[in-house]
Amino acid sequence: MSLKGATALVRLAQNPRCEVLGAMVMQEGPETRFFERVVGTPYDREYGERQSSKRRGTQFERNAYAGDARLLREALAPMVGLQPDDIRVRNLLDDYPGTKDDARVARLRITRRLLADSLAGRAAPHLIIQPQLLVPTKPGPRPYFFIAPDVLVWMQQFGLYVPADLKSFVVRENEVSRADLARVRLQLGAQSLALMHEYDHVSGGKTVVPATGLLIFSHPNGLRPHAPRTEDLRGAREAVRLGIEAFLRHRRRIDGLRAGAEPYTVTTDLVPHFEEACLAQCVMSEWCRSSVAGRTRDLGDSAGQLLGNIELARVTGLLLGTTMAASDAEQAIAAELQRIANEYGVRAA
Amino acid sequence: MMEIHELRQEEKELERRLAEVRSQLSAKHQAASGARFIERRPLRELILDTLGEARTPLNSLLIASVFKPLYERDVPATRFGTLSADEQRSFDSSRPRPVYLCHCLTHDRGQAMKRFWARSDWPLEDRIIGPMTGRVLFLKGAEWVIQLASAAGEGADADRLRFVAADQARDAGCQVQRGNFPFRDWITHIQAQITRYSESDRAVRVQAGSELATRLGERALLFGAPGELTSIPGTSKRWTAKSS
Amino acid sequence: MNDRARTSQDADQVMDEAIDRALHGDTPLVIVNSPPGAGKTYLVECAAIAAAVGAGMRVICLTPGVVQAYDIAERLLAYNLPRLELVHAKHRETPARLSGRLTVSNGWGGALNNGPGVIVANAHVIAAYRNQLPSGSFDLLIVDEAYQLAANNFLPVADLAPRALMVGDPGQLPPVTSVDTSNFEAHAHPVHWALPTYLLKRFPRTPVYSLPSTRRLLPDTARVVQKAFYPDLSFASVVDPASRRLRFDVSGIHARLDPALDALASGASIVAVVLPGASPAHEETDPELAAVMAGLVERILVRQGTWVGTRRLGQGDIGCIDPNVLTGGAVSDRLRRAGLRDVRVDTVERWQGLEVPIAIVRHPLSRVGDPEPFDLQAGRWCVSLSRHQIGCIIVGRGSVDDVLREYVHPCDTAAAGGRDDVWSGFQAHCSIWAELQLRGRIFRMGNDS
Amino acid sequence: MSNMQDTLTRVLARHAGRALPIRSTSSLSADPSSAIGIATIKIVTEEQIQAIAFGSLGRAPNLIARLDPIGRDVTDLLPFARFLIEAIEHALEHEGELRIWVPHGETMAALDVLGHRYWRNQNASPEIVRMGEICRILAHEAIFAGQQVIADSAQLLRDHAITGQTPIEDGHPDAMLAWFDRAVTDPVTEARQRSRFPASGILVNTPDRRDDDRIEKLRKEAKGGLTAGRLSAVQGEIRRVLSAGVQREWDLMVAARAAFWGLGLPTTGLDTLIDLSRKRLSAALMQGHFPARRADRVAIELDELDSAQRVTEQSMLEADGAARLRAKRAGAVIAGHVLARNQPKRGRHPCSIDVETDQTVVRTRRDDKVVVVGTNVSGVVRDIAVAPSGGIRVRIEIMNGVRSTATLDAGTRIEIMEQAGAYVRTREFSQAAARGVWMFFGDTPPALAPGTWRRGSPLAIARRSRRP
Repeated sequence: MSLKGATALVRLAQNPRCEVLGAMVMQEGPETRFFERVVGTPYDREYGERQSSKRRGTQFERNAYAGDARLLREALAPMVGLQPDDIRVRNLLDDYPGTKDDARVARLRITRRLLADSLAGRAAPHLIIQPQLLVPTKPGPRPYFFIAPDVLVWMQQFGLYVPADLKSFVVRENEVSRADLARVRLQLGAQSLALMHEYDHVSGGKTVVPATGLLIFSHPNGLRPHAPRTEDLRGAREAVRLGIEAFLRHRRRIDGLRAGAEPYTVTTDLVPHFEEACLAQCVMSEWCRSSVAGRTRDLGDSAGQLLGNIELARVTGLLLGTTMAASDAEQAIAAELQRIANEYGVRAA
Repeated sequence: MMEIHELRQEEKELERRLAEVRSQLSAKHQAASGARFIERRPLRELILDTLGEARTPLNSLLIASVFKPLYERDVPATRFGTLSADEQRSFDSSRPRPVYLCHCLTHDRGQAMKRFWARSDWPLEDRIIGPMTGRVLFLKGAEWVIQLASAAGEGADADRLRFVAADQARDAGCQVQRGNFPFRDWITHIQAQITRYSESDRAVRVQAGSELATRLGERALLFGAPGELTSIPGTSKRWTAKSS
Repeated sequence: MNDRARTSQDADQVMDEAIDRALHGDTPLVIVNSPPGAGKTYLVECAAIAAAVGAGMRVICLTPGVVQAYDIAERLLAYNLPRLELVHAKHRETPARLSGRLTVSNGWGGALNNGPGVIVANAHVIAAYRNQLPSGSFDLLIVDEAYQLAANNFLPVADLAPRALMVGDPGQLPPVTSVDTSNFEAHAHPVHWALPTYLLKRFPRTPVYSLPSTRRLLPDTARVVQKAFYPDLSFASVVDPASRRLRFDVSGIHARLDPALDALASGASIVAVVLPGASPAHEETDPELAAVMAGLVERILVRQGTWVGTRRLGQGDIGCIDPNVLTGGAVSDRLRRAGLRDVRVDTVERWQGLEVPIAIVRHPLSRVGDPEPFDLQAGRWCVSLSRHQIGCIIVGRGSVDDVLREYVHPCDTAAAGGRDDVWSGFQAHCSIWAELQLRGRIFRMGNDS
Repeated sequence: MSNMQDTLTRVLARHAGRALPIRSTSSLSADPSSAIGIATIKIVTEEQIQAIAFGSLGRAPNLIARLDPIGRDVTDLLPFARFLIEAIEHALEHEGELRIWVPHGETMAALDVLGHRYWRNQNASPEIVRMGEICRILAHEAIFAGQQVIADSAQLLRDHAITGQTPIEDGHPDAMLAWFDRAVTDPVTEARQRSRFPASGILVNTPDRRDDDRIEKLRKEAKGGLTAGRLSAVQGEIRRVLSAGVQREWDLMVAARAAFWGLGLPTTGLDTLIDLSRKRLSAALMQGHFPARRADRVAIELDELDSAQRVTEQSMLEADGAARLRAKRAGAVIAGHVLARNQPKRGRHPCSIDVETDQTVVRTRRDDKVVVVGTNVSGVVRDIAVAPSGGIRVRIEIMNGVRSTATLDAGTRIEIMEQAGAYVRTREFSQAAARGVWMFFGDTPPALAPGTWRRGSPLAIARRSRRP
């Protein structure tokens, strides 16, 4: 799985300060390939989507889109403000199937036309399935990101389309893991940003796209859509925007360093920004972690912030009394460490 | 008005009977000559025949799902792409064919809906997709598959066909219980839905048909009007993610 | 008539209409949204009096907490009422300010609510005696500070009267809950929500009135607060700045603290004093910051700060607002050691609903590490910045600039389908800080502290 | 625990090369003899359980490997259903005594989804339906603070100990266990190595061990027409991989449980929580599971969750000195000495005590109900004032325990904390529902007959009524 489209923007939004991530986004091909070329050994951890979840995702979409998207029409009727039978649907994969760029461009053309039709008051579909959008980052390599929401839903409340994403993971009441929520909101944020761009394209900047998106999870019983969740995307959209700005900065620096070579070749000259969260989502995390090895940040973000990413040896020196405290802060830390050591029966020396 | 209504009912009944007869024929045909004979027939011919039997444009996904039980043939999605290209090449060649496999066209711009297949010898308005035609075509396709399944005999292929029909019925919102195939109920349910849309949908298609016929050439009327250029990345210079 | 007078007249008109509709209209529920210091309690008083005296109604005024009930009861003592009764829990003692001045009942008593008049109580205590109170025991139910009352706490008492008037400030802290409510966020009945918010979700056509003016905040503060916290509730100040002037009889000599105070005296009603660097990570409090907060209190008193035309400011006229109990404790400690024991230092939750001439507020982002949702919550910051009648001094660390610049929104701060209040809070923080910077209201202290 | 304390304890744990306990008592009561364990393997995102290990602890578990977990046939789940029903019947006979160990929270989530699928399934057998309902009841019980039924071994370790790695790495139970294993000399490296394989109720799917993808492929193959021989070989392989996967989860749970009890934390002071948990469970098992849908049900559930939270906090503070120390710093606990006892008749009401503390931060306010830690003495705060010493003096009117002279005598050192109000307003909310209060149960507001419209300005009426 390579870092493309919304996935790339989500990752950039989550860690905008990481230049290594910037290089991974610039580099074509899968992340593991990037890892292998930089580190020189095969990536030995789990990576990418499992067959089982791919199958489920595909089946969920199939169920949702079948019968002219009957289940989706039923789930989204309250947002559209019409009876399910009166909702118009257009599945752009019927117009132009395929995942190659020519198909994407064709779907982008149709999407733009439908947005224009809707703004002009012409009969446009209420649900556009598999639309195509993009976010430009031109000029430069990777001049744009293709962004493809699952659905664009015309919401009566705004008189405009908003992006909706189908997520096949089961939601019982409303429990979605925080990590999943952050990721899917950022995906919607990227889609909303791309929709802003496309509306801007067809209406000359006159349309204000609401920072709203819809999440459609799966019901525990069978692969049926749950009641859609209306998501507040103000924060996510801004986070993605900052991620794009960061990418442009990284790209400039990487281009300056690589002199035409492939981005991975300059990785060692880049500044990684290792965070705890990287361990759960980035193939390069262990490699980047070496930049904080033996330092307090290796114990987590909080440790790095509170102790100022000093060497762990120094902190334990304070505990053992082998290091002289250089400040009131260090003195207090030494005292507290010794107190805790006594409390837990850890021999200081 | 009553008279028209009765005639429509009669027409529907005759169509149902015709579909039954055709499917029995094709079943017998297979039994007699074996699947190998069908295997030898080119895909385009099989699709043309299938469309002829269905008498309605069909979505390539549906065609693929019925070809397995009908002709023991797997049709990969990509095959439809090459089929379209072949058909256009043959149209451009010097040897015209009596009938072409072609695409349905969007009602407003006459562009191809590549997944919806039709026959060139059908009236133009039957090949046009209006705002609600997608639903009508799905329902008609589902009705056709259920008719086929109801007329099919026994055996693995017939079972497979019944399952495809059950999927279609479920997608159309019919009650589907495992191992239960109330074909008539399903068809009644689906026909009621078709009736809900058919008149207004037909009006849009007839209107669009007469307009497109004057705007598009013969080739475009079969394979769709060419799409205009799309600017990539397509942003105006002033656009920044901050705007709007 | 100038704008102020006109806005003030508009406010009276809105109050009249809202009360009239609640008392005599054909809808059983009326909601009044009010910005800080817009005269919520005055509206509640007037509604209660108009109902009991003007319409001979049996009225019950419910509040989220008992202290708010005491305050309303005290305000109502200023009127001639056929009957005024206070109900509070069995274990409570009547505050001295009310003792002997009205009928007080510990728990519900049979002799109460006899004929036209007003009963004041907190929602919980009435709910506990609900079995003794049939539906329709009252003619009008008024809820004060309705946005601080969770809908579930109102459920048992919702049908005590056929008519309800709910008054509250939508920009302040939502009701506190100790449990994880994310599973109920997308529920058809999110009864953990603030009462009016829940009811407006269920009945969006409920008549809602908005008070257009604040009588507490000066125009200078009102503009900043309205823009940052009340995008959907437009209001203006009706305060005449001439009536809220601060004067220091002793001129400033303290180079680090006095310039901010002088700015207050010159009419800037909201300023910030910023210490360099970040709070010390190794301590649970920030002694330097506490010293500055206490120091500001001292300087106001030493320089004989005077509310021109009203009084010389005393300890009771200055309040310290600290979002955190521990850091607030450090400020109290400093003040105690300076012999200033009557200066109130409290958390934001406890300052809610109160006002004070001068507020000294600790900036919640003066912390080490990434801000927590608690630090960014819009309601908390809004309450902090809307308690003062004359001036507000925000005391913070230089690290606030970095926190606002470096913040990466985690996007996981709201439950699925919920509104992202943390993001709203971050935006409000940015807006306030940018405004203060723009107006040159941030006084940065040197490193010589 | 403050971030700084957490951080420094991590530094210390890294230095010591082992996990350090952060509580002085256990939040979980001792295991009853009937304690059982359940571990599951689900299909990723599908949440469908494809393998279960269950049984009594200390014995080899029973394993179920499901050949077609997505299929409608659930007879393969019957042994688990019967086991669960038996365990529940035992619990009901013993006043709700039940302890189920699971490796981590994901197991409960998987069981809850299993519950959702079958508790109202009319096509399933009564045993499977009952199993579904029990799963939902257990999952619901697991959300209550301080509950004593479900022992989530990974969570228990996180709640009671800190390791020398990042908090996010503590999320991996196997990695965390490396810090408890005395045989591990380099827990940092060992934990990172262990974290290669998931420990969250799913199959391994690393480049060198693609169990999950393999199972997916084998199931596909089994669906196609295979010879009987090949089919049984394929099914055997599916069973082998799934059994190994779920056994690994079971072993993880057993190891985590051993590590937890290995901390040797006392299990005293949990009687109230045990009692609450048993009552909740017994009631649910007898009355059935009813998810909160109506406003009154949601309100009751919120009250139940809230009271569980309060009682748990109080029990933890009462039992755990380390936790009390932290609470004292935040002013939630007042530690001081009795300055004076005001009690005209010894051992009788009225009685009040003055307590002085050197703390500068106290959270309690006038009229708050408080208890004296470790005694039956409770009272109400009547006054809070600054003591001449610079500390704080609190006057407490004693409501219960006026005879406890040993506690109330001047000079006694005591600790005071807020009394947990744990009342659930079931009656109030249910009665409101019965009355059908329109604001919460109606679809539209009732229309009222308008009164006399604008009978004069209400503000003017109020002004006229003002006392001179």
